[in-house]
Amino acid sequence: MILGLFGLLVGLAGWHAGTLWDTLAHTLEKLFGANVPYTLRDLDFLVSTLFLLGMLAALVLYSGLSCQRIRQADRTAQGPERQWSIVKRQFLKNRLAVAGALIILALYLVAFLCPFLAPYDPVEQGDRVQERLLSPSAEHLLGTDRFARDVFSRIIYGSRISLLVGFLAMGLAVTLGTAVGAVAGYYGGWVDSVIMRFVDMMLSFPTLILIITVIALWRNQSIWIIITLIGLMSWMGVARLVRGQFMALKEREFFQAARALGAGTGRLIFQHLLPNSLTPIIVSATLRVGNTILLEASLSYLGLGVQPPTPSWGNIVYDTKGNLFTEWWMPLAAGMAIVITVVGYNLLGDGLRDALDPRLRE
Amino acid sequence: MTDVMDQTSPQIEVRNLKTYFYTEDGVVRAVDGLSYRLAKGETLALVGESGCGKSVSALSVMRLIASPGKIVEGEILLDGLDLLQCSETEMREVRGNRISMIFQEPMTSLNPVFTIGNQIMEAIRVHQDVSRKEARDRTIAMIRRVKISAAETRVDEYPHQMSGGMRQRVMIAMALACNPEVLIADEPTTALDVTIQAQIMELLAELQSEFQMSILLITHNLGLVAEVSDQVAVMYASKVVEHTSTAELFASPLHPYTHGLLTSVPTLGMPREQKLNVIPGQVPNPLHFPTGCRFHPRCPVAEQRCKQEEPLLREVKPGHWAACHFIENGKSPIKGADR
Amino acid sequence: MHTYIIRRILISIPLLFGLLTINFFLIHAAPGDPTDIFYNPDMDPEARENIRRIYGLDQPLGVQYLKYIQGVVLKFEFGYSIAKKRPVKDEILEALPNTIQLSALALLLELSLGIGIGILAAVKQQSTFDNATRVTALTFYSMPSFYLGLVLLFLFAGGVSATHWFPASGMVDIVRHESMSTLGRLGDRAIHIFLPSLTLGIGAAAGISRYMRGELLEVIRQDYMRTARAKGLTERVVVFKHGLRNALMPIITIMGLSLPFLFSGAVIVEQVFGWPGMGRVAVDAAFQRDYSMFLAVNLIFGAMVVVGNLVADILYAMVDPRVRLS
Amino acid sequence: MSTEASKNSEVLLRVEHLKNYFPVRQGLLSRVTAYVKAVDDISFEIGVGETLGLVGESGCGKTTVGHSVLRLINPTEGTVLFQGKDLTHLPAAELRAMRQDMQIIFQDPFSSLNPRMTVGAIIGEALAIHGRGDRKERAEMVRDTMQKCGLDPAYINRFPHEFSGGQRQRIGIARALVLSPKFIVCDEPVSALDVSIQSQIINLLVELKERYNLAYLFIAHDLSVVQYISDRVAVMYLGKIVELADSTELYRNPLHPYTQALLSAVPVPDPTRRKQRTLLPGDVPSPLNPPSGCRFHTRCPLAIDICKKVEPRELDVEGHKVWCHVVEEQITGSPPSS
Repeated sequence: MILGLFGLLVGLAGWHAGTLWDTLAHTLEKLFGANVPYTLRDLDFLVSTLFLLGMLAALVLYSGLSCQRIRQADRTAQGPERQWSIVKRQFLKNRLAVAGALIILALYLVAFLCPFLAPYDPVEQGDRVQERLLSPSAEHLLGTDRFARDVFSRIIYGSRISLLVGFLAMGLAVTLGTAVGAVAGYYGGWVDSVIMRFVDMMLSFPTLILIITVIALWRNQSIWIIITLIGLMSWMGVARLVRGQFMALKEREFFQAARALGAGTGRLIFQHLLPNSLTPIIVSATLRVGNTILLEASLSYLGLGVQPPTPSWGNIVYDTKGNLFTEWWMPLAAGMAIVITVVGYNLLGDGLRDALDPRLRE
Repeated sequence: MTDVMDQTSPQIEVRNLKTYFYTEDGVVRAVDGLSYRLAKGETLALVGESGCGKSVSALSVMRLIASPGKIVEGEILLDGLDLLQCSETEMREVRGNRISMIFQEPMTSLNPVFTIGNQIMEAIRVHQDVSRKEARDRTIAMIRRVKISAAETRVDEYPHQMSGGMRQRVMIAMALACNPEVLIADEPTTALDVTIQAQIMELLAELQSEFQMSILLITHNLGLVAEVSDQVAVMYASKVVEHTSTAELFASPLHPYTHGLLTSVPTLGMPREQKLNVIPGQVPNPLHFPTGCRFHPRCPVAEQRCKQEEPLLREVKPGHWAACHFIENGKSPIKGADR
Repeated sequence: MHTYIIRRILISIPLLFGLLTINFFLIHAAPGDPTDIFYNPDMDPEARENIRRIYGLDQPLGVQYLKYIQGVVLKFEFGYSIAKKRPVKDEILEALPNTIQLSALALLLELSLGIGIGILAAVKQQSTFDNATRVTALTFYSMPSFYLGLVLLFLFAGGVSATHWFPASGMVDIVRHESMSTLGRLGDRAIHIFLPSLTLGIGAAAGISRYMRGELLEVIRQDYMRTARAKGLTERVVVFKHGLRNALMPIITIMGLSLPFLFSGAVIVEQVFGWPGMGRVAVDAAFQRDYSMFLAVNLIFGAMVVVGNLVADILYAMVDPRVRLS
Repeated sequence: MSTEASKNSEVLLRVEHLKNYFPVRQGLLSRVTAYVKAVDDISFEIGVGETLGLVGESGCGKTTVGHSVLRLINPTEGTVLFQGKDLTHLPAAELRAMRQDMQIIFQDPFSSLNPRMTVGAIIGEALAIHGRGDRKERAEMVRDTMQKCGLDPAYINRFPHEFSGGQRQRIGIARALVLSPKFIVCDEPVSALDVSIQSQIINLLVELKERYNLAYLFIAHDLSVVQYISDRVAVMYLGKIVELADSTELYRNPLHPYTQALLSAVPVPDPTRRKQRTLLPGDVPSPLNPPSGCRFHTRCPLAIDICKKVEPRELDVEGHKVWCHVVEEQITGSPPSS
């Protein structure tokens, strides 16, 4: 069954690839060229890549779990369960967490399958006046906006921005935070003091306003700048977490034992400290995705985020908030999409924490 | 020698107590058919290794078992009153008033944000109708009684300002504030240094004769048992396997587990050539107790019968109760066990 | 404890200077120039130089920096807003009280609602109430503040005519406010601030209630709670006297740390409800590329966060005897 | 001075004037205002194949000694000569090489094993670090060591959480043993274990010692265990050794009042032998501000005037060393002087 699913995905990817190869060249040109706004086609390519990577990771993880199960079969009934299977069982028992995971999965699917799901082109403007600001109907599920674009299609395409921002900005924040926190926690002393004061200072900036400042002054609202800025402003929590984790692990006897064996810095960090910090990092990363998505949406709502005509949920709300008292379904539906997505990530994060954190499990 | 199980008017009698924890992994039978008697003014030691259910049994007596734990069966008679039949309100009247408890970790058992005086006073005021002033005076007297110097100033200090030994004294003062009939001491000195342990045990003995209370001492330290208790109940895997007077137990341990326990700890002055006895294997997991006699996988004299048939706690000798199939005529199945 | 407090204050000072410095150089590193706003291709370069001289932009960056610090520290001056054509200080002094009003009310709401619900949920763990509030809190926590604001606007300020109870924007009724009685003015202000502060407060309360529940559940497991029960105290006294005090202490710190989010939220909420506060100033500055305004807004928000954290730390030290007496 | 260490064997480890001070920072500028004198000028020797017991109450500095000897923490002062080499100033690379000969076993069987590594990886880590053998040879060595420590080699791919406390402690011992060291610091190796498991581990340690001629520095607070397993015992109080003697001699003839009190405080599992005990008053003072003179004088039942002012010096009675003014007076007959 898994193979069948995988085959289907590869097929879909192949189909995408047909339209994708020419966009690759286009994308590269955009990436390294001037700050021309990116197009939907770039996103098409990126989202597909991300989706495939995610699926691949899920498959590897899943087969890993199956192996664990096989290994477990040959063990005595009395022995304790494998860590992984306990985690899995705990997670699956938490219905809300499973719901969260399904929401995220659905989001990924939607983002990947946009061209099939969206009934209309999200960008192309209709030229006939009577097609503007239509009420919901069978033809246009959520009506049309003032440029006669199908709102439902725009919301579907908007998922790509949220997915991209959530994934990349979080990735940047977690990488940066882990690196900084690891250095502070491992070396301690004055290195730690200096780094942590800097972290305190970064934490004092109201994130949104600082990002607004940079975007406004640099006159660049490319999605890359936004993702980078959100990432650069969100790593401090992870850094504190990793530092605390390292400090605590350094007190543990197994760390002392490794030192006594003559282990060097690299081995101490990558074999002993980091693997044991991974659980809280994963949990906090998942919970952080929601925040980054919210931040992007807020920027777009202020008109300072992703620029139209590219649809993002935030800028759909920005675009249509003037119609709140008349065509209320437009802003409210786009906003609802944000809420559902962020709820999904937070449910998933909460579920992971409950399943992975033995302190809460007892 | 006293006849433990037949004594008149026990202060506390526990009959066939069962406390189970209904966890996701299954039912943990933490206490599984426990019976013992504690006479007035005496000390009963409940001995066993970690996870044998001794602490849970103490909390069961106080009815402080929290979910997912539940007392499923048994009787706990305090001077004839069955605590398991009491309402929660009646039970609160018992706690801290007729039965008090001190715990293993004096570091974490005191609330860090209240002064010790406040915490002791609270115990007095909840059970007795006295003014603040009087409660405070009695608190200071109590602090003095547990031999903390400068009681008048110490009363307003916080737990973190005191050493471990001091905190355990505070716990004792709090427990004895209402002059209880029974004191349950759950590993009261395990977290303390040996010289401090001696101080605390000395203090407890002194207060016991002064207050005329019964003490249920829960411990894994056999030395402590020998020094302070009158009676001993040895627990293994949630049940009592042997119950008799202290002198008798150390002179002639009848159950193979008790024997193994006594011979596996090094004692001061023990010649180094003498090898320590070893009880092979591990303490069983309360989720999966062995069938029959729970000690059989580790027992040197176990036979087929032990795997199937569970031995009952029976009087194998006047005043000496044990749960083993092979104790006959008051003789241990292990050769040379009688010292 | 005094050493602790003085030390905390001393640490805050370099923090503020750091904020100022980073901001200053960040903004001056931006491409372009504050005078771009006057720029048109026909402009005489000399005239342009003239303008730069007037605003002190011709001087070396270091000199500008020192002058700026001097102005901020000694006179609370933040320079001149070219876009608004008035001193930044005036603009700020006008907007800041409005934002503080809004944030303070939201904070009050956040605390009372968040702590209350958190406690109830923890006490009735696994009950219907607990499950319901957990899902609700998570939903509000996951909701962008502008969305909540728009929903409230739609429901109570015009979208649904049956429940059109509140005005859609502003701080007061511009037309009739002046002619109202004192009580009437107060009421007018109240109905104007109600929705914005609710929007800002609910989101934050959702976060706090999650923490509060977690903290209290953690505390309930502690050994001293068992000691309190063993004394014969009622469950209510055990939870509310012994538990609550311990569980509330970390909330103080969390509250301090949540300030940046509160202020970020204020920026959005002000935009939704047309509230003339710092958020509006910031967004205006963004569209007008108003350099000096940016600098001031960032600095003031940063300073409020630093001071808020300082207050939280001091409060914590006063509540926790382990810090107070060390 | 070093007459007794090893009557019939060569010296393996010699610790001289070891000091470990930890700075205490206070005040606005976090200036160092004082030092916690965790270990304050102690010296001892351990011979090849010998076990030295180090006993004392919590906070007396015994664990710090154990860690300093292996240079897991850098001593403030003093020298640690292992096989004649001074460890305290050894460059990192050389120190790492030396670690093959000296190892440590920890107290807590739960925190001492990395939960993310398999038993094989934990035990084999030392081999990997020091580049012993190839992958296959290493696995063989690990299996071999597991067998020696009473672990079933079939469990090589399991994770620590699948084992009980006693078995975990065996894993910890196997990890220390796999490089065939000459010297092992045993830092409270049995105090976290159940009574019935303790004897298994003690017997294993004794057996391994005899089989491989290991030397142990056996640190514990349980006097009965230390006395049983050690050739010689050093008693520590507040960062100092107060008495050091042959293990049976120390038990039969304790000279220092602290040792006497400690021995009398240990409860004996024999109700017929309820003994007279010397109760020490008060708590152990803080090592941050240790009492002047003899550090024990605040709790000592025999303390005389000089104890408050002058630190007692070493008195060596045929290898039985003691640091006490009163004992010195009793034995030498002359009043103690500075």
